[in-house]
Amino acid sequence: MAGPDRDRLSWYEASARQRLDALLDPGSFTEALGPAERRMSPHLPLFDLPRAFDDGIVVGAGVLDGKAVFVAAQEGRFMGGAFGEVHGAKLVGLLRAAVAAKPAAVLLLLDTGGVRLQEANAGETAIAEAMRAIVEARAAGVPVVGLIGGRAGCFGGGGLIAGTCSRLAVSEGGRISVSGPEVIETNKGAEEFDSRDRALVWRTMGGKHRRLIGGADAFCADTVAAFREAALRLIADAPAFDLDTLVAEQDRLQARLDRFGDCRDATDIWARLGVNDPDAVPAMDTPAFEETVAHLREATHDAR
Amino acid sequence: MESLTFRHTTKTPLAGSKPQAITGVVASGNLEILLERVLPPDTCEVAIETPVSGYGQVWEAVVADFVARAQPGGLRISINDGGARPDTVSLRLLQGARLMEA
Amino acid sequence: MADWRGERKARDARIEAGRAHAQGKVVPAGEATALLDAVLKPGDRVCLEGDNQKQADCLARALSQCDPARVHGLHMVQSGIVLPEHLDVFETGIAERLDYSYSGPQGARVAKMLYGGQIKLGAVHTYLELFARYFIDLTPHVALIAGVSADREGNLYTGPNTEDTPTIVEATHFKNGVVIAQVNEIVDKVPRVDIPGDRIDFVVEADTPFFVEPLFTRDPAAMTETQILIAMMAIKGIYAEYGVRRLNHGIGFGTAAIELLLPTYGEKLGLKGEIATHFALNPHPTLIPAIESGWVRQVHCFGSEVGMDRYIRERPDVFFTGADGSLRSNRALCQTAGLYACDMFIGATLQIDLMGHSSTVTQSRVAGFGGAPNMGSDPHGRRHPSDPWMKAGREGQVVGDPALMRGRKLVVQMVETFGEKLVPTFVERLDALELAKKIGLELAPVMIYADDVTHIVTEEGIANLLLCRDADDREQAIRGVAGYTEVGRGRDRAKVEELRARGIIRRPEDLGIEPLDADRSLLAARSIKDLVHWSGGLYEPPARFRNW
Amino acid sequence: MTRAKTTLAEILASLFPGGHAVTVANGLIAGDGPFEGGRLRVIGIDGDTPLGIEGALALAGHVLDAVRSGDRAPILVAVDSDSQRMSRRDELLGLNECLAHLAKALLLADRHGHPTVGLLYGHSAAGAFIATALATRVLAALPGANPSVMDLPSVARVTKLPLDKLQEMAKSTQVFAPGLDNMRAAGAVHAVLDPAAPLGPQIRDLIATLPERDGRDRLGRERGGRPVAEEIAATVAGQLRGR
Repeated sequence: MAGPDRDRLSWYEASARQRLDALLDPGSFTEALGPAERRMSPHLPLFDLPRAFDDGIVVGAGVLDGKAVFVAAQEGRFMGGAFGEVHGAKLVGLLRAAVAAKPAAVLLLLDTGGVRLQEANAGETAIAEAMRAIVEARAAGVPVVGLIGGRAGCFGGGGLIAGTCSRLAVSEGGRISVSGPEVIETNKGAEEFDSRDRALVWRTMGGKHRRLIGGADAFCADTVAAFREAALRLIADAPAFDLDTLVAEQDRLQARLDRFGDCRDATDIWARLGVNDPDAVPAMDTPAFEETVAHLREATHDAR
Repeated sequence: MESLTFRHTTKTPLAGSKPQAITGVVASGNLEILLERVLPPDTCEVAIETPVSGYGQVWEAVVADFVARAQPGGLRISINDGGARPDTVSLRLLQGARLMEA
Repeated sequence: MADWRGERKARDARIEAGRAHAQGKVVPAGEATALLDAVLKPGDRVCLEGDNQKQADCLARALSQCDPARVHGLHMVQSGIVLPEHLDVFETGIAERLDYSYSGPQGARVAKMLYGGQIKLGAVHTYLELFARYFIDLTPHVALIAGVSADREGNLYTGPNTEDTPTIVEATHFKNGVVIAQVNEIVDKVPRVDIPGDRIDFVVEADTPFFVEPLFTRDPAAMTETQILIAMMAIKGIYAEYGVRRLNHGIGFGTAAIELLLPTYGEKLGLKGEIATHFALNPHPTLIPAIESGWVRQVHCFGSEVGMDRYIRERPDVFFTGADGSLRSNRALCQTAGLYACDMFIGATLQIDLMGHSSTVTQSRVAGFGGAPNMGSDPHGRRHPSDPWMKAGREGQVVGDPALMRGRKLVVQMVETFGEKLVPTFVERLDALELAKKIGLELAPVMIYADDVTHIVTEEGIANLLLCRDADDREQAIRGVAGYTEVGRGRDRAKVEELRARGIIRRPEDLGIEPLDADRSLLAARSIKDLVHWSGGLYEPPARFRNW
Repeated sequence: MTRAKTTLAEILASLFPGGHAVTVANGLIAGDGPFEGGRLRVIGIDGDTPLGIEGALALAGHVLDAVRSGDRAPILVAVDSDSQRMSRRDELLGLNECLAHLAKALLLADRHGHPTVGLLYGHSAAGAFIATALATRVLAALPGANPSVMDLPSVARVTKLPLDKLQEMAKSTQVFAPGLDNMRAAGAVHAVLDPAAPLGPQIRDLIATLPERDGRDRLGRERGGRPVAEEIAATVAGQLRGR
């Protein structure tokens, strides 16, 4: 394959390593605890499951348009990008290093189904550690920007990590939620959530919906170039982590609840937001969608 | 999990000087391959971890064909397999060798 | 004195009995079972419409609820065993004998019930073969069909999924049978008349629109590098080699990959207009980029495909459409077109043996054939020449007067050497033979017989069976492309190299193809969404194929 | 193994022998009581209640009120919850943002000088656990508490492993098995309190010895429930700092 062509490379299709290669300035990435160190999961063999040399996450330092950044990229195809012990600890180590090293930003290329059940307690705790470390990095003035557009989406504790970031960029294919559609269907039945109705899934938790309601700050076409451009914009415009920000977020989320709490479907919300033709939203291309977003007050804010 | 190791002597070392490369992803029907230039130039070793047991002969044949074709002298090749089909394994091995030659 | 009108009288009596449940011809859905109880007689031959696409599902449900004391011992003559109800009727005794063609999702249950003796099987047919028998010895007494809408006179609009309906009605109505149609709605005027009202005896207004399976939608996102490599080899080593313009594709990912490579890889090879211009094919969504970039001139369809209707409506130069603008499909005619007017069939299978026989039957599933054997066979009735047909004929002809040589249909099996879960595609002996023995079939369910197959394409190479001159050539040609399967590893390496020298086996490098170039970036569309973009928003994929 | 869990009423009575103003409404706990010469604020979830968007915002609101007051009073997060509420509506309206917001509020309070102490006295799971108890500086539990990420039957369904095999594995493999002992071994739960002794002094002691930094991975190594996390995180951080 030819070298990384970030204009053509699909974020959704690319592996974690391909995303990083194309996202960062060429040749700038240095990996921490790379695959040759073979720090693999000590637990998966008990379940007769194959391991990955990097335990499904690539962490390290690189340069983004001349700025030093720390990056972590989850591989959504290995164990659904889920947090195991090593996987989670690599992210935590990166974030803690950021507090001291103060790079221009930390970029989290999230692509995860949540906690890896075979290592559930370790994964769950690591997510809590990561959230604490994100807050510490943000408080130290390091923007933490989440980039979401992989096939595993961003579920479970990954959704909470996303909600802890300074800024989020999402593409149409990206999904952000806590419980996944299958989990809800299994627990509450297909009447509550028909997980096979993929249009419904994406209306409920997909990138466009998250962007429209202000759950994400940038909407990207599905190319690495678009995510790079969004990341640069978002780094330059990250909200502080302080009381004012969280009070504003409280007000923002409460207002959302008051205004849309009785809506049954995303299209009801979009209509109330002032989108002219809500049913047309899923089919919109990126420019048309950006145009729609530009008219909505709720989508753009510093309350995160 | 089954572990397999194959050691081959090659006629030539693999071209290029890249010390290390990784390709592929451990996923159902897929695999990752880590290549490291750490062995004597006429030696190649391929170590495989696979969750699918009983395919030793197939692996042996795939690896032998790859070695004959690519002459990957000097490489230690480590494979984490996710149940990939032999053709996928061949393809990834060739991809890996090409990365090392770059 | 002979009564030459006995059947006619019996038909009139059935219709009379049914009238009690109808207003004119119209029957409410809730009365459908009562209607069938009144019209059907024990032992009737019944055609319940349904194939690999649309289903007369409302009538299937109604039939399954009939009173087995009144309606029993039916002989079902139908294209598809697809819905659970299609088999339920055999469990309750409503039906007893079966002649059919295709059973995708119900394949395992069919096998079990054949084995258990609940079904008395006539034969597993190909579509054309079964249709043909409707006019000879399997003429239905009652046909239960599906359409989109009807007026009160019974004029029927089948919509884009016309499929088997005209054939079934032709055979039933004109030979003293009763035709009952389920429709999604009764209208004052149908958009176009696909079946004239005088051929329809009853119209049941269904409670839900009839089901259509989106069987021909392949998500480009799931296409693998191996499938792309095989597709590249097929394009360069077969399409270009023979100049194949008129053809039929199977429904697998391999042929879908070919469709998506035409505007990219095919363009690079300069093949536009030279290959793949005329199809007997359903409106595959993956064909959209090739249509939009001017590769495909004409497509005739067996049926439609879910979500493609608006697109087809806007491309009448390519598709067959009616005065109302919507697609007119016809399974029997398209199968005939595939058999006689196409120079090539290319499709996949689950198993190939050492001679090249292939089957989609496994030890526990009777999948049926559908139309593949019609398209995938050499029509001995063909009398018009074409370059690909003549070239294949020359390659295959060993002895005899060249002046009496005739052409050959190209029948290409395109497979990966291993299938799902590392199951080998190449086997010493087809599972179909085991199954036939187990359930007592006189004829083993072979999909395409070896003597019809001209080429096998795998990721390892192309085997040209036309050029094989004896059984050993043939076996080693097949082993030589069978990869790392046991069959492949059992090859005679020297013989395989000889076959390669003779051009019988061609590797990617022999075709000038670098396997590492087989990359997803070659696909004209890499997702369903890309297909929507190619279509200018006209393609409306079903929800389960969306990720937006 | 299954000990009777301590009830919220018992906890409050033990903490505040002189009475308190802590109430429970719709499963949400809020209020305060006199503590060590000042006040102890209490928020939390009672009665195995799932945590949805309304609950998360209500609790976060109390925490932010506390920060705004500037009193630096300790905040006790008492938890007997279900997992996050599983519904289409919650996800539609951004449950991930609401749960993260609650966790951020607790982490902010900590940074503003409010000692945050979790007290797990019943169940908790998944996202609800992360947003509440796991977002405190120190997490204590009472015997009988039953935290989990997912129950074993659900794990069996997802991993496609037989339940009895999982139950067998759970005995020797702490990293995936539900329950207080395993969560303690992972380092998520710092200490298990003595329900027989007054809780006030025990909480006071926890506050007096709050860990300076997040040491849960160290505990995980020491207790064997997370053998490698600490070293992995330290190695990554070391390699990055060394640049």
